[in-house]
Amino acid sequence: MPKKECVAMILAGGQGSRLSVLTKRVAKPAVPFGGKYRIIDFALSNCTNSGIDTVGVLTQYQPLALNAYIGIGSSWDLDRRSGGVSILPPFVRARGGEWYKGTANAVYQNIDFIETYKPEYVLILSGDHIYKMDYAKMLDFHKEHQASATIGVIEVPWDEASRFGIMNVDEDHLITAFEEKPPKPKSNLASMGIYIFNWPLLRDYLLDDENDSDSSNDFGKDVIPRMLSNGEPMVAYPFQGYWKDVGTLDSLWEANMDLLGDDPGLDLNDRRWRVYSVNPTQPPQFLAHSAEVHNSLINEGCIVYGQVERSVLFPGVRIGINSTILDSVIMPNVHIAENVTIRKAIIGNDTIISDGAVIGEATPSEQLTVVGEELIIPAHSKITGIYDGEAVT
Amino acid sequence: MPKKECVAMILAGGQGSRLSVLTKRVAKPAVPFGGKYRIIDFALSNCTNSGIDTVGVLTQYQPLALNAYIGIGSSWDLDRRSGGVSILPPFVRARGGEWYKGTANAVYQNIDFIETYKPEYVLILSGDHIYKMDYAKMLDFHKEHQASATIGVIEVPWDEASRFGIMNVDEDHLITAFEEKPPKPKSNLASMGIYIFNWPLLRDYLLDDENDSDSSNDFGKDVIPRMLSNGEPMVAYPFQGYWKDVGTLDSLWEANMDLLGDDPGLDLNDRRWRVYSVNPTQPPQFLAHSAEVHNSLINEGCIVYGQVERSVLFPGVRIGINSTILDSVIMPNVHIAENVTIRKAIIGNDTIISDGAVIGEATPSEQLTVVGEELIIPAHSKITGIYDGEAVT
Amino acid sequence: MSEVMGVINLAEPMDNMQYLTEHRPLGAVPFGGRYRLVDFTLSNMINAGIQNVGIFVQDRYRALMDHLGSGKDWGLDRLRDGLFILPPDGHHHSLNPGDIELLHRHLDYFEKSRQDTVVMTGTSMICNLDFKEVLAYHKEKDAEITIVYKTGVPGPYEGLCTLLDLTSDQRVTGIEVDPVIPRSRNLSMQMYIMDKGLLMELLDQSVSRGETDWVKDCLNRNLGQLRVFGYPFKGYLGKIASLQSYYRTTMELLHPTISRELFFHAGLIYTKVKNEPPTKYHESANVKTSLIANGCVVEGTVENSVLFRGVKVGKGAHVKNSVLMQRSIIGENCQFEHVILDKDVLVSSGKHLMGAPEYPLVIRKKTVLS
Amino acid sequence: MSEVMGVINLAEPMDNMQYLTEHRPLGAVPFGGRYRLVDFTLSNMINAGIQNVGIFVQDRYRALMDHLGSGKDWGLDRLRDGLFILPPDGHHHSLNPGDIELLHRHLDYFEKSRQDTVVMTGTSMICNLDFKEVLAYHKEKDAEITIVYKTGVPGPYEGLCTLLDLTSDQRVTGIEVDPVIPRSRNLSMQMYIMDKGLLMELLDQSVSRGETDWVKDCLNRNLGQLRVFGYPFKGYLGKIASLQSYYRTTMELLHPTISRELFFHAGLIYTKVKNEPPTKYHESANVKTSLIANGCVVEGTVENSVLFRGVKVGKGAHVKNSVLMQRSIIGENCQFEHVILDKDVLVSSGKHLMGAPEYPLVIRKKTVLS
Repeated sequence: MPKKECVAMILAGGQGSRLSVLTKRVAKPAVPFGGKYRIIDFALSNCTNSGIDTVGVLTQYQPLALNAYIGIGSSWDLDRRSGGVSILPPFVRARGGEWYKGTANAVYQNIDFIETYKPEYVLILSGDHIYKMDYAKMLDFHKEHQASATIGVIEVPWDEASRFGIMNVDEDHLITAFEEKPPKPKSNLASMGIYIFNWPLLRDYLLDDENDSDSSNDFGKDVIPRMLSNGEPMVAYPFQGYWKDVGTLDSLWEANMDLLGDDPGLDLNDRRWRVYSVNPTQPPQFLAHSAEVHNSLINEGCIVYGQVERSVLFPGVRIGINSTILDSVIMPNVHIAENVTIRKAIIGNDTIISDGAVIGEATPSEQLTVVGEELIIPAHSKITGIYDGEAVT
Repeated sequence: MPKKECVAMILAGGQGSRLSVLTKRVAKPAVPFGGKYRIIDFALSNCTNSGIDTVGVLTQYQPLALNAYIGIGSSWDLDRRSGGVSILPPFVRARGGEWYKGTANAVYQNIDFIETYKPEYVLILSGDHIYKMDYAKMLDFHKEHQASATIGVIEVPWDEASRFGIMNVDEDHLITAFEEKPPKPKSNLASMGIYIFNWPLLRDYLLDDENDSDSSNDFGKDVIPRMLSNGEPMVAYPFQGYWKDVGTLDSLWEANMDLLGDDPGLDLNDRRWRVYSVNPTQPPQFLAHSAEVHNSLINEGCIVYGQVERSVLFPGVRIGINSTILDSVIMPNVHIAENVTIRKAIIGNDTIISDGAVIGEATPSEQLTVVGEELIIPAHSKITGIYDGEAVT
Repeated sequence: MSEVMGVINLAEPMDNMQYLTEHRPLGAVPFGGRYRLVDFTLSNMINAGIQNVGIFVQDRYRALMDHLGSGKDWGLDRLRDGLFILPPDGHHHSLNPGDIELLHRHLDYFEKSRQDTVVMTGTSMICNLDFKEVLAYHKEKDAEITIVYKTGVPGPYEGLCTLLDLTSDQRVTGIEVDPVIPRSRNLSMQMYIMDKGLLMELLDQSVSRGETDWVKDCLNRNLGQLRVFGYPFKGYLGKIASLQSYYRTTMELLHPTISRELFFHAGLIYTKVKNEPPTKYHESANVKTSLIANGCVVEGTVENSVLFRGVKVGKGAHVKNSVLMQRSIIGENCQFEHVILDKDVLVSSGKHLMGAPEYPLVIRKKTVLS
Repeated sequence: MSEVMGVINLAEPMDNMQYLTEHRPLGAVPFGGRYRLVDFTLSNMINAGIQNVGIFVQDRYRALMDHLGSGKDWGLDRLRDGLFILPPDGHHHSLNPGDIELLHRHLDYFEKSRQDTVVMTGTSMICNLDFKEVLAYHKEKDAEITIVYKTGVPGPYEGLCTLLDLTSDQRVTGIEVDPVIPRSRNLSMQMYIMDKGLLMELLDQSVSRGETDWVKDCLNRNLGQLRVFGYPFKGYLGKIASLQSYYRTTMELLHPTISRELFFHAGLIYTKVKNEPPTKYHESANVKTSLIANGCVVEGTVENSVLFRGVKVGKGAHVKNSVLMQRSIIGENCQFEHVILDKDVLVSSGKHLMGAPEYPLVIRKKTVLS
């Protein structure tokens, strides 16, 4: 097995219960996003675009679905003979198997995998963030500063800083303190959950951490603080650009809406930094004579007879005549009949919405409506809130 | 996921402890064979040549090594977007993980994987047999006979029949009885451990078998007898040709020797039925002025200054001047210095044999000598029997 | 159908396609918003289970090689079988060989292939056809050669047609190539099923007799001796023989019943994967009765048109009855009607372009109109 | 070196290679038992981390396409970057363009590529060279163009050589192409490193001035203005310029020190993977001082020879000082000396063939001697 300078490990373990009805069948990283993608496409594409060709995806929830989606990695140019992408569910060992207890434990359980490539550095990523970032630049920064660990940070508004893990740094980017959700933050540099470690050092810390029965085996809570208190030189790599954690239904909806508008924060059309994804085999989208589409993202395979405004349509969506879709995210293969109104909603894939249904609050409001997957919504139903198949009025 | 008519499951679980020193680092199916191959290459190549493009490899011992060898399957043309080859170690479930308890349990634990492809048939194979077989013909036979299950059988000498699982069949190939190692066999048709099942039926039997706490969850001991006693129509598919179980050191050595001679049972040079393998990047073999090579198989990357007779040399083997190799199998990257004599032996990969060593019985004998992997044999040592690094005389 | 190999002959007449075939063979002409013509016959082949396809090319085929690559997007990147692009080989060949010579030069490819039966097609016939049915018919008729045809030439008659004379039993008794006055309504779709050995034998016979044309020379001469049958195709057929028929066929895709049949009927149509994002419609967009591929950015009005991947239509622009190929960029307030833009055309603001329905205006690849 | 793209120019002189280049460019000539000439420069490139390689071909390149396929065996089957075979495009081109025109036709390939630096080579120079060192030298010298050269022309001087005049500082002050009387001992290895923009600029200049030859016209004219340096290569170099040098270089591989350097020094040499079994030596085999690839079956005597993959040598045959290419079959009791068999040659029993050391006998591809 040839040596690799840097191996990436994507933490894709979470069931994502806060995404509720959208993660019944798939893990959070496999949730559709942006009319075409799955959330994990962003981390995988970042790896490819940064020249990192060896990626482990740590998952323990529905590994089969993620396996089927990622396949041999060819969609992200990660179908390599040596390296490439590997799905790493927890497996059974001689002394029995166990779930990944925390983010650090997940990497600990895969030390053998990483050792195969004898890397100098390991890049730890989260599978549920939407952003475009050149990890090669971060790695250069890490080497330049001769750090033991480098943490990606982003400036957040001061009034939100107390919701994040906050880094205090000196003028040389050296981290002087790390506070998890500080009530009175001394800085507005939030950790993005992106770490580069010198691998031999991290391995030692992981072994120590595993022996510490008091540890929760988490990078943010245990490993990073321990390294800091041991005086390891750690630096913060400042990232500029769009970055969003899509861990809740509201943030998932917001991140989709962020793609609209004339000059969105995240440019999907940048040819120098493509976001790769599995491309379904679908013909071009068809907008009929009666269609009205404004300020929206629409994918191939859609057929639109109705009105679509400020919305995102995934492949295979059909929208009947006289139906109106406003401020909404319509997942793959949703069929919407005639005279339907949908407002500020996310509709799960393969759901059928029958004639005259009204989804979402009747007037512009703050509340998001979410309809689950593979449902059949009867004609003239009215649905608001989180809906997953109970009786409808 | 597109439907597949037939999915193959290769049972590659065994640690192969009877292969002792050769399976310290790799599972039995990954043991080198025939100067170039690994044992599992034969089952994988049979699948490819039979047009079966969806293969699960069930393994629980050293999955990482097998993973690294099989990779994305491109060497066997199994790097498919849909289907292809998947390594399936036991994984942790909500109620905890468990080892594969028996062959049937291993398939039971992967029902979800098989269901992804909605196959009509499942082909169950063993990963440690050496043979070339067209499974498509066996599948045709299965369909023609409208059987619930078809078992591959081979005629064995009558005096050896009591060592095998023996099928009694009628003139229509219908199996009337199955006896595991019968003292007085009524037939000489031995089970090759190759089964085709109608998948929906097998799934039901696997669920039943799992609920039966008395079962050892094995195809041969539990599932097949139960199907027979339930009166399922089962047929025996008679196979003609070379077939060998290489489960012991002696049979592994014999199977290697079977490749030599003017008209070997197993023809590796048949262009219509290639045996695929991972091809190392090595220059052509070099036979020096002092070389003497007769009745042997030698791979690329070997450099031979000495004498080689009735032997099989894997890639990267070097044989010094005045050394003599007789009736032996020399695994990859073994370096043999000058004035060495090796007779009826298997030498594990990456071992170095220093000047003047004598390996194997001095005179032609029945006893096989086996030297382990990655050892350094001191000059002028004498070794016979199974040797794995203890002090040498 | 793993016993069948596919042969796609790209040496096709393309004199009437204007700039569209200046740098590419007919099979590489973009069509339907995200495809090339060759995708249709190639997808029909793989949907029928054919795993070995040879593509015979004559010249200008770099675009085709770029498009097909290793065949991965059609599942044809195989160690055994797969996709083979067969260029004219050797340096002592006639500059303009007939199709027989082109095929004959690669007899070794036929010989080496494991399959016994050949499906041979061109790329000018756009349809979604099940070759498994044609093969079953071929066997049922015990035919030596089966030719797929369609009764009732679609669209106005354009001269460039191969027509079959058929008995009531579907036996082919005569073939006319490009007659000025058509004497039959049975349009040959130039798709043939036959035994591989027979094809090799016929090619060798023809070459040694100095014949050059597969239909006019070889088939016609052998109609008496061989059992040649016609298979009647009942589905939608688009025939691309000229700029006019290209434009007309494209416009027919705007009927949902036609495009549904063409894109889904017997199997999906595969093409080269491009990682384009979903198409973005701005607030000012106004799009009606149009097929739009991914990666477009629309700020203007688009009506009755087909937009390929990555096209940009500026604010106030009005595009009507037009075909805009990959990555064309249309400036603000442009007005287009009956226009075909080839790939990578850049039109700056305020330009007006207008062709006629029976004579669309073609702008060649990479033109900059500023 | 992901910032560097590779360019391999296959339009090379090959007039002196007899039948070996009848159906293939020089780069596709089999060499060393399992390689083609192009494998060496291509492997040097990928071993240095180059991930984007364009191969410029002129004609007879089907063999090359078969060999390279999608580039998978060199790790070059990529969505981004990878391997590009660039045939002459368009149909209005001169029949025998110079290398400048060939490169200039694909300026768009250079433009589209993300890399800023180009390594450009031919395929006639066989060596195992570390391009990373050449690039470091190029930067250290602040050169605009760096040319790799070797001092002391290997083997007898053969006329077909490009020679460099160098200052003590390694600056190139003159270049002579194929002089009858050599005035320098510095053989250009025809490997160039330069800025991509500079190359594109030079190509465009030259084409617009009607120049055709990269070295004679373009480089020579610009030697005064540009900082052109020579990088002295110290390792083993085999130069294939004629049948004689091909044969001599092949025989040099039988020295273990030379073959060890060539196959292992800075990285491994990759080639197309074939699933050949190990070579089988029968009881009657007698093989000395020979390089043998996989898949051979040897029953006779082989001395001082190179056998490619899948060669069969019958009982009693005696092969000496010869090169037998892929799948040649030698009948019983044949006697060969100084013979080069091209691929797929079949020689029936008892034939005697003998060339001379300075004039080996070449048997063309697929010949049957019965």
